[in-house]
Amino acid sequence: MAQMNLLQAINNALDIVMAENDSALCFGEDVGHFGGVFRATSGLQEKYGKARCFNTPLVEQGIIGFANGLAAQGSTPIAEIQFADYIFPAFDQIVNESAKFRYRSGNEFNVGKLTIRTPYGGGIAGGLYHSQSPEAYFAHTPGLKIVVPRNPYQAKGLLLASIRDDNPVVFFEPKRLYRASVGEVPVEDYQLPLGKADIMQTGTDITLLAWGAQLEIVEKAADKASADGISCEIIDLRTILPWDVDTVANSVRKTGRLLVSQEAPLTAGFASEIAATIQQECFLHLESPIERVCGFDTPYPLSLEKEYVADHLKIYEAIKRSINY
Amino acid sequence: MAQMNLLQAINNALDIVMAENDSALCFGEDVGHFGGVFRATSGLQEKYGKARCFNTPLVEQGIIGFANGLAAQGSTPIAEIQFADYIFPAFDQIVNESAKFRYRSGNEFNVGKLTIRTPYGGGIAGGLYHSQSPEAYFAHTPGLKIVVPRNPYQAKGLLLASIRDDNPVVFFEPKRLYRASVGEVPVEDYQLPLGKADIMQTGTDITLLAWGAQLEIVEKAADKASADGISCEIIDLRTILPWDVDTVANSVRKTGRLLVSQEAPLTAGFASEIAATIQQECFLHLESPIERVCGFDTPYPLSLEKEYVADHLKIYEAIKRSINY
Amino acid sequence: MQGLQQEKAMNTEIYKESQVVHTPTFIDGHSVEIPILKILKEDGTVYSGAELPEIDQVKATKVYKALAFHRVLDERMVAAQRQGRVSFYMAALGEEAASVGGAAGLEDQDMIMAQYREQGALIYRGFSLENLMNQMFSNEKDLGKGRQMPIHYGSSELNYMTISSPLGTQIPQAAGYAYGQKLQGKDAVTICYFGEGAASEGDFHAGLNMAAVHRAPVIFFCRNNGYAISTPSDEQYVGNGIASRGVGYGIKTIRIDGNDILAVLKATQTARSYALAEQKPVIIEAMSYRLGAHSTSDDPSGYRTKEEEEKWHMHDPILRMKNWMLAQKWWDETQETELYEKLREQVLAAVKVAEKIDKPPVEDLVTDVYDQVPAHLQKQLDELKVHIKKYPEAYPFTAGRIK
Amino acid sequence: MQGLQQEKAMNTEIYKESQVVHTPTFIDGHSVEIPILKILKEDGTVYSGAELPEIDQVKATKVYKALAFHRVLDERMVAAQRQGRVSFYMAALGEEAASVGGAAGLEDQDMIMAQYREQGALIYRGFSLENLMNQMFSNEKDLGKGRQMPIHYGSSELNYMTISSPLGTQIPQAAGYAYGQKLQGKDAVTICYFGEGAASEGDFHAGLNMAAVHRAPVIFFCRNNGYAISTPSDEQYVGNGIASRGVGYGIKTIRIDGNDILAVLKATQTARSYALAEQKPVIIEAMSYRLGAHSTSDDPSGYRTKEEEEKWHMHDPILRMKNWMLAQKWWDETQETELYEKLREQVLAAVKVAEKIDKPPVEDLVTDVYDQVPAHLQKQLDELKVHIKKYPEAYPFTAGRIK
Ligand SMILES: Cc1ncc(C[n+]2csc(CCOP(=O)(O)OP(=O)(O)O)c2C)c(N)n1
Ligand SMILES: Cc1ncc(C[n+]2csc(CCOP(=O)(O)OP(=O)(O)O)c2C)c(N)n1
Ligand SMILES: [Mg+2]
Ligand SMILES: [Mg+2]
Repeated sequence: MAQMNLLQAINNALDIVMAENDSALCFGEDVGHFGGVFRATSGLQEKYGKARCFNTPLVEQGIIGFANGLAAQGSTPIAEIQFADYIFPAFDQIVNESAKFRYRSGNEFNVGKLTIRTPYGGGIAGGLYHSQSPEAYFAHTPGLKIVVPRNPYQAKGLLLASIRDDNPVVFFEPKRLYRASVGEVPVEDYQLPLGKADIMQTGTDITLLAWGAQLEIVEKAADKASADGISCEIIDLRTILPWDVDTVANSVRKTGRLLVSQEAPLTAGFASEIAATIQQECFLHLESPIERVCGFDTPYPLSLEKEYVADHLKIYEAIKRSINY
Repeated sequence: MAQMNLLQAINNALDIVMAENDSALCFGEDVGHFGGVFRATSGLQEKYGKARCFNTPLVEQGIIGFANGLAAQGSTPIAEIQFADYIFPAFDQIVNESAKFRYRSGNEFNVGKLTIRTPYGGGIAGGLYHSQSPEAYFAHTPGLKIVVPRNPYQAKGLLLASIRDDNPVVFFEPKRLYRASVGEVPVEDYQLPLGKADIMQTGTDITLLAWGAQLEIVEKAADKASADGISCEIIDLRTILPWDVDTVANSVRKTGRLLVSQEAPLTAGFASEIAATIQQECFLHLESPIERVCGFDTPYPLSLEKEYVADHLKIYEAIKRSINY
Repeated sequence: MQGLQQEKAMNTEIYKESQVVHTPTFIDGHSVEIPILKILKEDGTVYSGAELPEIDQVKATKVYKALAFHRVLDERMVAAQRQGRVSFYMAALGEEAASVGGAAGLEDQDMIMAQYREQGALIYRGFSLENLMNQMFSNEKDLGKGRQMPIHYGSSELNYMTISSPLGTQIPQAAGYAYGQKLQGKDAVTICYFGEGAASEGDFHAGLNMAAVHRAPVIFFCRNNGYAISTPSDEQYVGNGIASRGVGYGIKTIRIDGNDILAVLKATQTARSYALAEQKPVIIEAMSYRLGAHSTSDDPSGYRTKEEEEKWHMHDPILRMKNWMLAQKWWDETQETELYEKLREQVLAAVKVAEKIDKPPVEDLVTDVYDQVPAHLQKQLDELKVHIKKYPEAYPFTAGRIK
Repeated sequence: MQGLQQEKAMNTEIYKESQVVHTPTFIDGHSVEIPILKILKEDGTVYSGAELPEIDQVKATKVYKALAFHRVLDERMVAAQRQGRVSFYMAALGEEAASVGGAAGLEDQDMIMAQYREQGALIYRGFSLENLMNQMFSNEKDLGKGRQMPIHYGSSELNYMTISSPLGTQIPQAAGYAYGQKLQGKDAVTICYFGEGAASEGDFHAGLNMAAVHRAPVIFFCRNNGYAISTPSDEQYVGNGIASRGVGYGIKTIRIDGNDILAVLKATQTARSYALAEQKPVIIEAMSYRLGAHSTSDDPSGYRTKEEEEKWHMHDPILRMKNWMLAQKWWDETQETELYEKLREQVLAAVKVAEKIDKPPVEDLVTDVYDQVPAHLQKQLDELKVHIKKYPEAYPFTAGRIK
C-alpha cells in the first residue's frame, strides 16, 4: 500500500501496463515529454521511449482515429483527450467507428484493445469548456464501455481492468479530484470489475446513486440526512455502460426510494436512463418518485457555478422530499 | 391544398423561405444542381442561383461550421447533412458551438437563424450507417431545439417554424416516409408550433408516445389494441427539445399508463428521459410501469432488421403488458 | 529514381532560413508543378524510356484476370440489382486499375484499408466469389454476418479491413495501423484508399498529418475519379488535385494516370519500398473517372452529359492492359473470349447459390456488440425469441430456427 | 505587387494537362519555396527597397499605444493571477504584433474571429479597460455575463466575435461569416486567427477548403509561435510551416515575420484588398515565438530551455516598433516613460474597481440558453431561488439579491 493521489494512481496503472505489454502506447496532446497537462503520463516517455509515449498533433479526431487503427492492428492504444469538453471532434470516430468495429465486421476485426482516458467534470471554475461531464452522450452507444472512478484506489483498479478489457472503453477521470483525492493504493497489480456497481454504504430508507466525483457530494448529503435519522444506501455505479441494473434494483427494492445525482445537465442525462429502468424494475416497490439531482439544463457557467451544480444541499433537500413524499 | 409527399412538402417550405428571405441559403453535399440525394432541394439552385443553393465539399464539420458562421453573421443558413448517420463529424460544431453560441457570449452573438436538416431512421435496409436515429445524442444539449415531423403537413409547417425560430434547430426528416407519406398540404405559408406535442387520437386506457416515422407503427399497434377493446391516446411529441411535458403528463394523469416507442436503441434514448420525467410528474397516477419499446441495444443491423426494430407487434404486446400489469 | 533519394528533413526553423523578401510575395496553387506518371499508352505500347514495374507473365495474367473478374462482377451485380435480387451495388467501371494495381504492388501481409470502390484489391487478394456473394446477399455465410449493406466486404485472413460507410474514417486509422506495424517491426505497410471527395473530410487532414509526424509506413492512395456522387471535383476543391496537399504535409507524393495499370503498379511498388525503408508515408493520386453511376441508387444523367462520359470510355484501363498483354504475346483473343464466358457463368451461378442461403440466425443480432454478450442484451434476445415464437409469420427469416 | 495579379483559375482537368513523366517523380515538402516578408529591422530601420504599409504618425501612434497597453495588461494580469485576484490569464508576450498589426490592417466593419491570444486586436479596436476587466472578473458588467473563463472576450459592437475555447471551430465559421458578408454585398472581410497547433484540427481543413471553393473573403491569419502548450511545432507538423498548405487549397498565401509590425500591417492590408477585390481567401502565416508560458496554469521550464527563450527576447516586436518610432521622430523616451507609467496605474486601478463589482444575478443562469427562457428552465430557476433562500450562506454571490 502507498499513499497516492488520483493522478498518481492513474500514472501507476499506466506504468504497470506499459511495463508488461510491449504493444501498449500512451499518446495525446502534450502527453509525451511533458507528461500531459495534468501530468498523468509523467515519466512514461523517459521510461518507455518516444515511440510508445508521445505528443500527437492537436487533432482529437486524429488521435482517436489513429488509436482505432492501432487497436485493430493488435496494439494496445491508451489515448488521452486533454479535456472531456474536447472529445466531440472525435465523436464520429468513437460512436460510428470504435463502437461498431466488431459488430459491422462480424468480428473479423475489433478495437477491443482501445482505451480513451479523459478528465471530466466541474467545480474548478472552468466554465463552459473545462467542466463538462459528457458521459451520457456516449451512453446511447452499444459497443462502448464507459467507466468512471471516484478515488485513487478505483482509478488504478478500474483503469487496469479497462485497458485489459477486450472492448473499447471511455474512461472518465474526475479532474477535480486529481490531486484532492488521496488514499491508500496497493502498489501491486490489481483490477476492479467492470460492469459492477459498488455499495459504499448500506442503508434502509433511500438509495443514493452517483458516479465519479459526485459521490463525495452525495456522501456529504447522506451525512446531513443521517443527522435527521435518515438511513441512506450509497451506490457508486462505477461503470455507466453496460451498467449494473441488478445491484441498483435490489437496493431500491429494499429501500423503496431512489435518488440519482449527476454533474451533467438533467435532460437526457444518464440519470434519466437509470430512472426509466428502475421505475420499471421496481415499480411496486417505489414509495416515491425517483429523484434526479443534476446540473441545470444550461451550458456550464462560470460565476454562477455554485448555483448551477448539484451540490450536497440540493441533494439533501431531494432526500427529504423523497422521504416525506 | 395540394397532394404532396414529405419530400415535396420540405421542398415547398424551402422554396417559400428562399423566396421571402434573401439571406436564406440551402447547402450541403450534392444539394446544389442535383437537388440532394433525396431531391429535397430540387429546383432551388435553378430558382435562386448558385450563390444561395450549392454543393459543399464533403465535410460535415465544415458544413455546420460554415453554417454557424453564416448564422452569426445574420444570414439564414439551412444546412443539409446527407444522412443523420453522418452528422457525427459535425457533433462538436453543433454541441459545443451552435448550442452554446448565445450563452457563452451573453447574447452578444447568436446562431439562432441556423437550421440543420437531416434524413434519419431505418426500415429501408440501410444497415448500420443509413438507418440511425440519433436524436437522443443531441437531446442532452441545452441550447438546441430538435424537431421531427411525421407527415407532409407537419414537415412543411414545422420546417417553416424551425427556420424562422430564433434558435438553432436540428430537424430530423423520416426518410422512410419521404415518398411513402403523402397527404393534403396547404399551398400557402403556415407554421406549426415548436415545443408543442400533438394529440393525434384521444383515448382512456393508455398513452402512446412517439415521434416521426414511429407514429405510423404506433397507430398500427393502437388499432390492433382497439380490437381488444383497449382505448389508446396517441401523442406525437413533434419537438424533442425542449419537449412538451405538460401535454404528456396531462394525458398520463388521465390514462394512468404510458408507453414510449422510439426507433433508436433503448439505453439512454430519449424515451428514457420521458419515462424519468413522467414517473416523477405522474407518480401517483401511474397504474403500471412506463413501457419503452425501442430498438435493440446494438448497432442497426441489416438482415435482422425486422427482428431489431420496435415494430407494431412489439408495441402491441407492450400495451397489453401495461394494461394487464 | 528521382525524388526518392533519402530526403533531408524539412527544416522547421523557417524563421531564420527562408528567402527574405521586402514586398508582399504570395504562393498559391500554381507554386508547385505536379508531373503525372504514365507508362502504358492506350494502344498497349510502352512510352519510350519508361521505367517498368516488376511484373512477369504470371503476375500480369493474375492482374489481368482480376480486372476481368471485377468488370464482369460489376456488370452482373448491377443487373442483379435491377432485377431486385440484391438491394444495392457499387461498380468501379473505368477505374478498376487503381484497386487491382494497388493490391498487385503490395505484399499479402500489407493491410488494405479501402473506401468502398476497391473490390478490385480484394479480388486480387483472392477473396472467393462465394464470399463476395455471401456478403452481398447478407446471408448466414457472410463473414460480416449480414450486418452491413452490400459491398461492405472485409477479411481478416486477407488483411482487407471491413469497409465502413462513414467517409474518411479509415484515413487516420490507417496511420495508426501502419504505426503499429512499424512498432512491431513488421515487414508490412498499410495502403489506405479514398476518393477525392472523402479527402475533404477532417479525418483526411488528421490522418495525413499524423502519419507524417509519426512516420507511419502508409500509402495514401487517392482515387481521383472526378466525382463525389453528383459533385464534380471542381466544386470539391480548387487546388491542384489532392497531390498538391502533399507539399503541406511534407509527404512524398506522386500523381499517376490511374487508368494505366503499369503506372499504378510502378507507383505502388516504389511507394511500398520507400514507406518501408524510410518508415514514412507516401501519397499516390491516381487520376481517373467514375464511368458508371455512383451506386445503383444514383442516375448520373441528372448531373453530367453523355458526351463527357463518352470521352472517358477511350481510357478504359482494362482494354489498355489487354492491348499490352496481346503485344507481349502473354494473352490472345481465344483466351479472352473463354475467360469472359467462364466468368459470366460463374458469377451467375454464384448469385443463384448465395440468394438461397439462409439469413443469419437471430442470435447474431446481439453477438459482437461486445466481446461477450452482456446480460442486458441476453435479456433483450430472450424476450425477442419468445415474441417471435408468438408471431412467427412476422419474422420469416428467423422464426423457423428458434429453439 | 508580385503574386497579386488576378490569377488564372486552377485547371482541374489536370489529367490531360500536367507534364507527363515516365519514371516515378515525387514532390514533397521541399517542392515549394516560401519567402518571408520582412520590412522592419530590429534596429528600427527599414530594409532598403521595402514596400511600406499605409501608415502615418497618427496611426503609428495608435498602433504603438495598443502594443504598450497590451504588454502592460499582460504583465499586470499575470501578476494579478499570482496574487489570486483573477483565476486565469493568457499573455501574448513577444507576439503582440500579430494581433495588433492584424487589426490595424483592417477596417472597423471587418469581423475578427480570434483564437484567444489576440486581445491585441480587441485593444486596437478600442475595447475599454473596464470591459476587459469586467470579463476577467466575470462580474455582472461583463458583456459575456460572467459565463466564460477569463480572456474569453467578445463584442458585437466592435465586430469581435466572442472567444470560444474549443480550438479551430472558428475557422469554418469564419469562412461562413465571410461568405455571408460577400452575399450581402458588404464592404467587409473576416479575419480568422489561429495558432499553428489549432491548424492541425479537422476544422482547419474544412474551413480553408470551403473558403477556397466558395470564394469567401476571409483572411486566415496563422500565428505560428512555435508551441502548442508543450508541443513544439516540429511535433505538430513536418511540412514547411502552415503556409505550405496554401498550395494544396489553391489559396494565395504569404509568410511574414510576425514580430515585424510593418510586415504584419502590409500583409494584412494587401490581403484585405485582395480578398475584397477577388472575393477569395488569403492565408498569412506570421512567424513568431510564444515567449511566455502558455497560460498562467503552465510552466514552460518543463519542456524548453531558458536559452531558447533568451534568443527570442531579441526579437521583441514592441521594441522594434519603438526603435522605428524613435527613428521617425514620432515618439520619444519621455513619452515612453509617461505612457508606461500611466498604463500601469490605469490597469491597477481598473483591477481594483472590477474585482469589487457584483457577480451576475441568479437569473443570468438561465437566460440566453434560448432566445427566451423556456418553461423547464424557468421552473428550474424558480426552484433554485426557493432553495437559495433556504441556504443563503451557501450561495453568497446571489443570495442577497433574490427577490
Ligand atoms: C461521412 C460521410 N458523409 C457522407 C457520405 C455519403 N456519401 C457516400 S459516397 C459519397 C461520395 C464520395 O465521393 P468520393 O470520395 O470521391 O468517392 P467515389 O464515390 O468517387 O469513389 C458520399 C457523399 C458518407 N458515406 N459518409
Ligand atoms: C479542441 C481543443 N483541444 C484541445 C484544447 C486545449 N488547448 C488549449 S490551447 C492549446 C494549444 C494551442 O496551441 P496553438 O494553436 O499553437 O496556439 P498558441 O497557444 O500557441 O497561441 C490546447 C491543446 C482546446 N482548447 N480545444
Ligand atoms: Mg470521387
Ligand atoms: Mg502555437
